[in-house]
Amino acid sequence: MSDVNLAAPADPSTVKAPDEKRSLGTEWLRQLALPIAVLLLLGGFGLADQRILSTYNLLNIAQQTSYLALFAMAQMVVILTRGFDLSLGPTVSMVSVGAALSMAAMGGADANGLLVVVAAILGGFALAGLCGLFNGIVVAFLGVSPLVATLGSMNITLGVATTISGGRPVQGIASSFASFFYTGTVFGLPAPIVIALVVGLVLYVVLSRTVFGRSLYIIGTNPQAAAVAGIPVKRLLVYAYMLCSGLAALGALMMTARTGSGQPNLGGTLSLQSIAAAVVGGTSLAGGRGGVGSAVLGALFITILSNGMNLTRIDGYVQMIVLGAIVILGVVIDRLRLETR
Amino acid sequence: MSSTVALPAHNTSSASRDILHSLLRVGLLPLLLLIVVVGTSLMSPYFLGWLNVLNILRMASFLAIIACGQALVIIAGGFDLSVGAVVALSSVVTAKVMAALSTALGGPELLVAVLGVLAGLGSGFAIGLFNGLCVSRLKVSGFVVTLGTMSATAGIGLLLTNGIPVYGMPNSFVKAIGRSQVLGFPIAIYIGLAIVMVIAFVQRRTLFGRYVYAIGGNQEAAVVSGVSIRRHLVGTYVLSGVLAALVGILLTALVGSGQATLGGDTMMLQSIAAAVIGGVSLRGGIGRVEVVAVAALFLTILSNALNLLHVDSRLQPIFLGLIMVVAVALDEFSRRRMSSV
Amino acid sequence: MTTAEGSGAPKDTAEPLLVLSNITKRFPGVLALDGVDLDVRAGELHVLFGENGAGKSTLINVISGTFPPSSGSFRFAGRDVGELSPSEARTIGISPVFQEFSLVPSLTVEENLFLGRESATGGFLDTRAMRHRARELIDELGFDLDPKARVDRLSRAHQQMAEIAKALLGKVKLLILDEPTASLTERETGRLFELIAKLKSQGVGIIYVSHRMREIRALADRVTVLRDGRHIKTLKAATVTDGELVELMTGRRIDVLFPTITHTPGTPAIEVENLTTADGQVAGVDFVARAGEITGIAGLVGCGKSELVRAIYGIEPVAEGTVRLRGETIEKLDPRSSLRRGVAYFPASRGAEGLALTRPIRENVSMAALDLPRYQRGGVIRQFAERALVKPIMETLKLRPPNIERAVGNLSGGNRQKVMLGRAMARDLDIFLFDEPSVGIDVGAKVEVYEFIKRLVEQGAAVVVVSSELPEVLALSNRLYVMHHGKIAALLEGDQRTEQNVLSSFFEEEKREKAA
Amino acid sequence: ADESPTKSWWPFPIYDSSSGTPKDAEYTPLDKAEKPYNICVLFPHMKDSFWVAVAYGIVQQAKAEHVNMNLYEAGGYENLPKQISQFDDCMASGADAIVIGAITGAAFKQKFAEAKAKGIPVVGVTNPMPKDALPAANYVDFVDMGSVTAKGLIANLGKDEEANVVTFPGPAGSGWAEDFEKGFEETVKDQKNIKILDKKFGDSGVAVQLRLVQDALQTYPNMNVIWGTAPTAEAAIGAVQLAGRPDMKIISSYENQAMLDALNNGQILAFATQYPVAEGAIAIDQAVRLLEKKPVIKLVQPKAKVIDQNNVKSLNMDLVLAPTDWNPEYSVTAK
Ligand SMILES: Nc1ncnc2c1ncn2[C@@H]1O[C@H](COP(=O)(O)OP(=O)(O)OP(=O)(O)O)[C@@H](O)[C@H]1O
Ligand SMILES: Nc1ncnc2c1ncn2[C@@H]1O[C@H](COP(=O)(O)OP(=O)(O)OP(=O)(O)O)[C@@H](O)[C@H]1O
Ligand SMILES: [Mg+2]
Ligand SMILES: [Mg+2]
Repeated sequence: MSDVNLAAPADPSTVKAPDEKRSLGTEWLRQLALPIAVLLLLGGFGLADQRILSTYNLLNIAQQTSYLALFAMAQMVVILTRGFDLSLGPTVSMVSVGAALSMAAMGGADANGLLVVVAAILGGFALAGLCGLFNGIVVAFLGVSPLVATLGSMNITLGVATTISGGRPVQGIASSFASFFYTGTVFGLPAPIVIALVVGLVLYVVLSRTVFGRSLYIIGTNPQAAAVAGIPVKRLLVYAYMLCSGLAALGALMMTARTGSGQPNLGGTLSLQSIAAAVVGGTSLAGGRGGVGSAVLGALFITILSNGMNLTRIDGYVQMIVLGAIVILGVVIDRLRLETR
Repeated sequence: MSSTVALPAHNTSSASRDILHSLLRVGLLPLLLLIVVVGTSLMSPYFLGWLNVLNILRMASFLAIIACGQALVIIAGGFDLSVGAVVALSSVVTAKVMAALSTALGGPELLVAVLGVLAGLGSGFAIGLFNGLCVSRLKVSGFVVTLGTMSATAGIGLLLTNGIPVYGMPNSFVKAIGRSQVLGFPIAIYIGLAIVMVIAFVQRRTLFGRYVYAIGGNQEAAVVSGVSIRRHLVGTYVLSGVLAALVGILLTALVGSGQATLGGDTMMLQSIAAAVIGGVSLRGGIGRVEVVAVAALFLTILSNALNLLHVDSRLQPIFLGLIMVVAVALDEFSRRRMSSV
Repeated sequence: MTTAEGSGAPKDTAEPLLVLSNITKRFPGVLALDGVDLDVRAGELHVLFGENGAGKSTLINVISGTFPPSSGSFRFAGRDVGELSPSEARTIGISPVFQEFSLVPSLTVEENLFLGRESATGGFLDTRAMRHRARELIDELGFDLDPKARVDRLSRAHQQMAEIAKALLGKVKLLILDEPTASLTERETGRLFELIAKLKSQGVGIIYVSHRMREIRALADRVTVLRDGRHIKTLKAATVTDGELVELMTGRRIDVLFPTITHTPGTPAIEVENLTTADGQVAGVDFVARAGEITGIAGLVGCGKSELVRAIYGIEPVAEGTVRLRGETIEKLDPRSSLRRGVAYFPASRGAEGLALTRPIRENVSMAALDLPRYQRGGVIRQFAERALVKPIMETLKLRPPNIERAVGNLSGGNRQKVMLGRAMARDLDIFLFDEPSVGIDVGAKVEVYEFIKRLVEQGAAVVVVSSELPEVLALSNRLYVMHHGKIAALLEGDQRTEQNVLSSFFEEEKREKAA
Repeated sequence: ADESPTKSWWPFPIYDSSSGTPKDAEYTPLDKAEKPYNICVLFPHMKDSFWVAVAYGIVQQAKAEHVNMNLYEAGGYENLPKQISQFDDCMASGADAIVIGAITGAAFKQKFAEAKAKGIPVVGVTNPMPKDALPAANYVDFVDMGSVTAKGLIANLGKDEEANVVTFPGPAGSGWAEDFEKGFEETVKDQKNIKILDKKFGDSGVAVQLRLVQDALQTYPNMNVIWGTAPTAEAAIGAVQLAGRPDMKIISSYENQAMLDALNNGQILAFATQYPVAEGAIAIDQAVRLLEKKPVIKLVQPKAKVIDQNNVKSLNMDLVLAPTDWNPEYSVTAK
């Protein structure tokens, strides 16, 4: 038994410091587990087929990632608050059709110029905003679980998309629109990549540097505590769902420019895919954990996986099996990160 | 001070509270169901037609069986996205095994049918086991694991069949399980009823049921109380897999061929929807399968009613979505109202 | 009440019930236990004493099999114990009452009591037997607890009772109580002490953790002091003074627990008239709290004292009545506008309502003040300003370890409470509603919290303290409301504020209710 | 079946619709490509025997002409974004030509322009394309095909026999379902004895169609014709038996193995075919011709046909479905 020590008590922080430092090193490694896995994946595919690492294909991957990353970011925003948005896919379809219709109303493919683009953007965001508002109100104010709320709006949005388009593609995309959202380049980078980068950066700032973003994390971690601390939980939830729909709308506009027409089934299985990307990247469905990085990483992971499998000519059905296996593997690796807790 | 003095006021109120609580558990759902039934039967003469009632009950049984498994998984704090794919896989496996045995053995149809059914259930068991082991051993979130197995399982099903329906099951199997009736009701309804009752019993009266609640309610508390988490988690996923496989077999018998596209995303989403609408909390620990079965019936009747009422099939999703949200919002509202009384 | 002396005096000759040698437990980044030795004899009550974060709960977790020690070994009842699972621990007679409850919120009390050791035949539950046994146990313990109530609908005090009942269900050789009285009132505490005496006389060894000196005095046979995960000293309780213990624990002298507070009552800051909450827990209450003084609220568990302050803050729906803040009638009570009006509330359950555990301390401190321009501009957080503002706050409160970027979940109880207090300093407030301000925090931290409250009052703030710990409210408050069944039973001022008066007002109220 | 390339299936009667109006013509493929080109093939999915049949034609013809072929499937009609990405992957993998069975032709406007800019010829197969979007394509017009099935129904109907039809065109928003429906509706519009009671859009899986058919059987007791997708017909066979309605006439708007079997068992009245195997083969040949700058028919339209009890025996099924024992091959390497 040690004797009484009445000398100045050892400060616990200094006593334990070396210990803490050492684990900080491994902590770093753990944090980087998934990015390293992504790089290994890319490298592995690159060994199998060198075209995968060609500049052209890397740009191709970046571009494909930019769409999925946008949707994953959208999804991540609401997952942070312990929700999710199953209506994201149909929202994409609805916005695509809506934007195309409003462009057609402004003069269609022949009309050139900013006006058409603005019309499309306004039309698209208005529709998405309504959907987000609906989701937010139902979740926050009516207390319906996000799953049911967005399952409901998923059906509604789906119905709206097919009804206003008559179930057919809507023609009449102006070339100014296409160049703004797809064909244009900035410093040699294609527009979709630029948009995704900018949005990612802005969203990163919003989530980590603004009161709104901070509040989302707190709401997701402990909604009761957030309410006690005077955070307007309900209002912010509505904003979160609207932000989610808004980001989805932006992605929808980009995809519409990419397809060159309004597509009533553009969204398809995007809801689940975007949730998958966000979660695989390390966003926690329990809320309060995740960020732009996790969404982008997840999207990158999934895109590289399917691009690599396509280029290495893995058969269709086998691709599904490999995808399943690697998704699980990826998350197992990611879990190393959480060992600390 | 006499310490055994129980406050009389409290005791009486707790007795009446008990009744209230058992009402609350069921919620408004049965009432809403009744309204839909009465409303539709007033508007459509065919709704209460015997065959239509049988159709509804059969379809509701399928959904209820899957939703029961799903509910158990969710109550334990998980998620099973793979159920739809398991339906498809078990359909294919059952049909293939039966067809192969029929040609190989030729003879006893009963034996062939039994072996086929066992093989189908076995495939569900295997997938469930895999899910369960991954979730409990690797401590990966159920959502991602089952997302992975969903993709892989669907891939296996397609790989086995190339998407071509599998014929060659013994006729007696199709007749007996798929199309025959006992006391005027199809077999599927009895099976569905039996399963709901058994699981309801399991939830109330068995260790397994109790532990599933405990694990979902507070996993750490369950651990320190000496509950074996792994075994019971695996149990829920296995049960969910086997029940989904059972539905695959029943559907196969009904359709008359093994199909790799039988389940799909719809089954999965619907089973989760039925569970959540039936009061199962996505945060775990709460939910009763008998209410889930009512929710399954509700969802089935809803889409049947929309068809019988001649609602344009493009507008149907809009109605479906709205009714779903309104129903759950009302349910939630009444729950909150009553519990604050 | 109970006396600790006499009952089952420990026999020094036989082998102790429990012997720990050189137990070390390392968490990532923290050495929680550092070579701890400890022995507990049959029939002895052994107090573990130490600051928040000293490692008491960790030691208890090791003994009850929640997690294995990183190194070290222990013997129990004459046998070496190797790998120990929670259920094995229970089977061999180690029965813990955890500080963070091991209850499943969505199950009933009864279901929780039997969790992990249900009576069952072939996997089927024997509900009737369990119900009977549960009822029997709760009656025996004398707890006012409904075995069929769902745990998440219970107050913390009732949950505490359920947790204790759970520990006493099986055959117990070593009972471990980690701050069992933290949210109990006098009556339940008394019952618990009687029970402890009985168990001791039956030869049960007891490990007891508490931050209340009074209890340690009344119960302890021996006291082991832990500091920073190390065993400092084990002493006979009879031969040591409070002052010495505290000095051993903290390494410094603490002369008085409760500071002398100068109250200078000013204008009424809170005036409540005829307030009734929607759930009826508070029924027709009139209440006044003035600036410059501490207004206390005491009462038995479930009397509605928490609900009263929660209603004032705006998180408990109000059915009728008016609330005036500094003379201004408030139409709509909600937390956000309360904060804007300078009202702060400190919930009793810091885990559930106070803190976002996985977020850093910094964010938890600034959480309720982010609408102020000093933390943000145009919705964008001023990161450096935030850090610069939070750091000194937590320094004044002596946060340990003093790193504001750690997740709150990694802090000990006392430090968590400091984070809550820090929140009050993050914005300018002058009305403070404390619900159980000293639950679960160590003596040193208590002194700091009391000093904190003292400072607030002396700067002219209005402070309301709700507490189940009678000595605490008595010592702190200038005027003391006693509540009973949702109503104000008495208002005690000046010399009237005695333990005797508080207790007798409970009784009178109870008698009056019986008569009616 | 693996080693022997298709028996000479040519000359194959088609319509040459390059000019806008269909003209009778015959299709004859090249013997062999000059070089082992890399041809990338995109399918909406490979989940039914219809697309397996197209794949069969493609694989056989690729072997016959000694070119390399890689096939990607998007996993379903709901995966448009995935197919677009696969198109990108095709270009990135250095394909010389692309053959695409598009989820929706209209969605590839930009992609076709990009391929054109890179000098990669694209051939549309089976699913319709916007006019003049591609240098070469072959597909039946779905409106036409809907119309062909309607004519098949009329032919199989007695003189004054009443037909009360509920249609199950397929998933709303897919484009093709809408076109099928349009063709069918337009053709029966003038028939006094044929009435369309309702149209039920829905996902083209057996489970979904089963519910729709069951509900329709209840809603319209006087329904006696079910017209819809192949899965509709598959689902209807069982549902009709359960409901005790052996008089029900079932017509499928396209072909698969199940339809052929059902027709042979007398469970359905008829199904339409567009010769998917031939379509696949022609698409490969068109691609090679484009690469070699040889004359190519810009728009080939197989002559869609209704197959019923009367003509099923006389038909060359090799051009309709893949052999039942054929396992899909996703890539062909030129020897
Ligand atoms: N699961 C854990 N992971 C990481 N660190 C932990 C964990 N549990 C406890 N700690 C750390 O171990 C140390 C000892 O904690 P412990 O809970 O044993 O303190 P305590 O003496 O019970 O304090 P209190 O009086 O506040 O209850 C603290 O520094 C705490 O932060
Ligand atoms: N005997 C009992 N059995 C079960 N639940 C009870 C009992 N008495 C009260 N409750 C529950 O306790 C809750 C209210 O008690 P609570 O402890 O919050 O009130 P309080 O006056 O703030 O007491 P304290 O501050 O001492 O905890 C209510 O939800 C009530 O249903
Ligand atoms: Mg502790
Ligand atoms: Mg309280």
